Amino acid sequence: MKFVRNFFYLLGQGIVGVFRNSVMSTASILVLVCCMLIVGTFGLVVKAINDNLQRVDTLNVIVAYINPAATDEDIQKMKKDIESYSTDITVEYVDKKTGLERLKEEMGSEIDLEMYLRDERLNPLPDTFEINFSSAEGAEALNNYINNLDNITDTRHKIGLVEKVNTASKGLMAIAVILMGVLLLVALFVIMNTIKLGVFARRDEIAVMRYVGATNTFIITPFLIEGIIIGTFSACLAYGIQYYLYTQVISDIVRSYGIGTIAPFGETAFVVGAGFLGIGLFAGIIASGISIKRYLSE
Amino acid sequence: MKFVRNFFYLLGQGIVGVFRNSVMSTASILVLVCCMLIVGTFGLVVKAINDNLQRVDTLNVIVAYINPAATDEDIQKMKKDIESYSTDITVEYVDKKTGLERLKEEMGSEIDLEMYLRDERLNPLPDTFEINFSSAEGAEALNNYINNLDNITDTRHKIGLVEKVNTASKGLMAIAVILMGVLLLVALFVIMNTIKLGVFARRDEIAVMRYVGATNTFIITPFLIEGIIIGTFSACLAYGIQYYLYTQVISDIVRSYGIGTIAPFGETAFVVGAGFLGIGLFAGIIASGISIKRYLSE
Amino acid sequence: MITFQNVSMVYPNGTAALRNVNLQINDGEFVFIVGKSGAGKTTLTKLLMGEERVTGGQLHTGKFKLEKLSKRKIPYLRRTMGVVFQDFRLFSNKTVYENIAFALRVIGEKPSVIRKRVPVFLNLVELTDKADRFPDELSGGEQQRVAFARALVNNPKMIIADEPTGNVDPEMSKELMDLLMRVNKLGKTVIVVTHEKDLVDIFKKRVVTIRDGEIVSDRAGGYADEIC
Amino acid sequence: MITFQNVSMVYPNGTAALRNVNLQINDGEFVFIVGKSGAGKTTLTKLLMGEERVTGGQLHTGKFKLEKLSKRKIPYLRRTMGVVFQDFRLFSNKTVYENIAFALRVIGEKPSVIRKRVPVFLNLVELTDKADRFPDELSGGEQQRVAFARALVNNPKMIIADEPTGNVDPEMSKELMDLLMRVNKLGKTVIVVTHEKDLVDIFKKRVVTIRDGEIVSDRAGGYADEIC
Ligand SMILES: Nc1ncnc2c1ncn2[C@@H]1O[C@H](COP(=O)(O)OP(=O)(O)OP(=O)(O)O)[C@@H](O)[C@H]1O
Ligand SMILES: Nc1ncnc2c1ncn2[C@@H]1O[C@H](COP(=O)(O)OP(=O)(O)OP(=O)(O)O)[C@@H](O)[C@H]1O
Ligand SMILES: [Mg+2]
Ligand SMILES: [Mg+2]
Repeated sequence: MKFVRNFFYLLGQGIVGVFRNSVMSTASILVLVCCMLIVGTFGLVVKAINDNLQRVDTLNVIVAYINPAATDEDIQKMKKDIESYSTDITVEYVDKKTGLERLKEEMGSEIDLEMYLRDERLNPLPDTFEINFSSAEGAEALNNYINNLDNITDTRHKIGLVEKVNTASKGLMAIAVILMGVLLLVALFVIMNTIKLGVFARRDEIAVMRYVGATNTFIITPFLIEGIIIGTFSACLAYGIQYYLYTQVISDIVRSYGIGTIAPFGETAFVVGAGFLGIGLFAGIIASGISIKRYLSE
Repeated sequence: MKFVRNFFYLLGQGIVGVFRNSVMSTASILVLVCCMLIVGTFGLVVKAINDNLQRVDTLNVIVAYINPAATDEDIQKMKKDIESYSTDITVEYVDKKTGLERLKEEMGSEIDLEMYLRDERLNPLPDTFEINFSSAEGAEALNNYINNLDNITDTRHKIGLVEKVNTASKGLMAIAVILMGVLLLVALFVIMNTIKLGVFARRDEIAVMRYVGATNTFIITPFLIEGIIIGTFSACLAYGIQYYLYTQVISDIVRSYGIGTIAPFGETAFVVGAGFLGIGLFAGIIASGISIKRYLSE
Repeated sequence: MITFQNVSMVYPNGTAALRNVNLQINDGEFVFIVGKSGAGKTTLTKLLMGEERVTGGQLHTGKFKLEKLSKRKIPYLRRTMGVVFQDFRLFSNKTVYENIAFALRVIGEKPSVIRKRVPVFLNLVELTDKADRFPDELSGGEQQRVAFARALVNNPKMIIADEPTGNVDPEMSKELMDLLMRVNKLGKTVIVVTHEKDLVDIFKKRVVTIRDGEIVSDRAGGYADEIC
Repeated sequence: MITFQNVSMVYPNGTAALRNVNLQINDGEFVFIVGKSGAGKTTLTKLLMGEERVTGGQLHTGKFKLEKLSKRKIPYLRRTMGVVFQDFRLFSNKTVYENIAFALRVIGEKPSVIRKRVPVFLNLVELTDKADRFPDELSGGEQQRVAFARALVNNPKMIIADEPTGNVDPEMSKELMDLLMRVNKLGKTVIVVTHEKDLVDIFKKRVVTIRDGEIVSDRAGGYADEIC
């Protein structure tokens, strides 16, 4: 009963604290929200990039040119050989006629390829295999393997590009993590500050409290609650903004650039929410805990 | 004499203030440095992108296919027409043989184009004009103009891509500006906080100062100096880090990706330095000014 | 019961504020502590309330052994005593009413009890009409009386007052002393540090005189003139 | 010369602390201000030092017209007077020496002068051996004496002391009063707010009695017994 009474009194004091020091509370919330949004946005963008990369089939392809001198049996055997290399790949035989037709489609009307289609001997293209693989890892080895087969004159692939894109998205994530770390530190400082200012503003009050027999718990609780409120509120706000940013802004950009598709927010909503709340509570509790503890132990 | 004596005393007090409140001073400096580095890095990266874009000639080209039925006079006349469209463009006539040679070079060994080179009638390529323009602006109109000329069957260009890249780098800059704005606000808050904590910690002292006849200037100056020191120090630190980031990290990335070249730091050193110092002093003076003013007017 | 046994107190800077003090104060006693400025009177009250710790000897009040009391128990020690400080120590951002109520709030008292007790004590120190003022809207004497009411409101076993009449006029002084007498009659221990010779002379009570940190006289009635 | 002309002072909360006060204090006079707690004594000193502003009438001290003094001039007003506050108001993070030196620092005094004057005043209040202490390492009476030294050190034309002896023993009380007398003999105006009947009776000086914000008596010698 006494405990409950005290709890509500102290909860009230914590809420009062948030408003009493409104400029600083605003600052804390601002910084925390920034921190969360930067993490969230970078994370979601990188995720979108990765999702899309996996869908861009043309990147995960090796085209192998077959020696014109190879016989049909040779070709059949080669196809088997390549297929047995790994279960993760599919091999398609594209003869030179199909190749030319595809080229014609791609080039459009301005180049007249009709005559080459009519007379097979004029077709400059070789027969090819198109080998689809699922992950860039090991693709280099696969490429070497194919290249060394008899009757394969050459291969073409974009493995380097895939790797570059991967590295770039990792780099982006690294920047996000660094930015986040720094901002989290800043957020911690700012909240510490806010709480510390609160403690300072009330240091005479705290001193007197101790003289009339208030326990440390009684003194600390309002500040902890202040930190928790700031953290939680920031998380909610950031979640709302992130939702808007994702469903409106990012999706819009992706769509208008035709860069790819983007997963609905719902898929990651829980992770984002939990992450934000985690950051908020962590920052709020740690910061207020540290600043008041240090003061009381003085 | 009295003024000079006072000045040195107050300067000393300001320096003492920075150290007395070292945790908060550190926080302020941290935030300010972050703010500066984000602005600086984004700015420099965007500049590098723009610099490189201008150098990528292949993007600023329209290829116009000429009707095979056109006579040499038609072609000469067309060339003149196009050249007279604007002084900012250059027009090159590429006949189908040259085109095929270029193609052969590009394709490498695996496709045998020899026979097409030997017999001109087999050459599937049309004659073309290559029109170089300097800015993406107006390129669309130019393209339309060329397309509508008699004897031009079609054009190819990457104007859309240029625009996309431009938009992307503008987007990047916009993000930088927003981030910077927010961080600057945060930095302002944090410094205000630092100074405010200082004012709070010394509020009894300030009250007593006023009782013994200290003027407002005498009371305010140490806090202003504190702000200026924090701002200046942050600017120097950020400049150092930016220098390292630019000359080592960014250049390294650019080089290893082979994305393009990058201007030496010296070219922008002054702008960066002045910008950082400006941000630092602005934040330092404004923040300390506001927080102490508000306190004194209470 | 309070017992000082060979108590000494040396401040970190080396000042020996109390030396080898032996003193016993029984429950329900009324004691004046007198002595020159800097003699160690305030130090003695600080020891009693656990603000400073003895550096030698033993000090017990009730069940609390102060020479080895853990920090976490100090709040409970303080709830057994009401203290009036030389510099009041009021909450500057709480009204007079809230200042007094806070001593009850801290011990988790019911709001209904708080609403009943506070006005009684406000009336006792003649501040009913200033209940909603903040401390800096009060005169020095008025602040001292608020401190008085706060010390008494949670019905402590012991009252310690350091110069409780330093800022009030002689008439009010006498009234506050009378109040302490009445409180004492209710069975509470009262310890008063004071310089006011007149008062000490009027109330024939036990007087402990401190000089340079030592007890030099301990007897009933009258200010020890030869010392000050 | 200080002149109060129909001065009244009503606090923002409506308390009329002073009503229609007429008073003239000549340069070099020594005046006691007495009266019950809450009578308006401290308010009167606050008006003199520009901490509060008159809400009616005119108040002049020297060349300063306080009823219309701009905020920016207040520091210069305060440099003409040394004030000893009821609650000391020392710098808690400055040593005794620095506390006293600060009053000189504020007016831009030369370090050489500061080094010469401060020890003299430390000696005057018998605190030479405690020069390096911080205020909270001092007893109440010692703090009051530091405040005294600070008020005197920059050689002001006027000294205002609010309950300067509230926290010191009778002997020290007398000594501090003697000090004020000496200062007065040097030609300085001295205004002392006090409750100490004894002192007022001993020094046969002008006594102004305030009751409920009004001056009810103004005569030489002796505490106005009938009033308090
Ligand atoms: N800041 C303030 N706001 C409102 N009322 C005030 C304020 N300061 C003082 N008062 C009121 O004005 C009246 C006079 O106060 P003042 O401090 O001048 O009394 P005093 O004569 O100095 O008393 P004491 O001897 O107790 O110090 C009192 O009724 C007090 O409650
Ligand atoms: N925190 C402290 N640190 C160091 N010395 C202190 C501290 N507090 C008091 N002293 C010294 O201890 C001695 C006793 O101080 P105390 O405050 O007990 O005196 P007091 O009897 O209450 O005097 P007064 O009547 O002036 O209030 C004095 O010499 C004082 O300078
Ligand atoms: Mg004392
Ligand atoms: Mg007063």
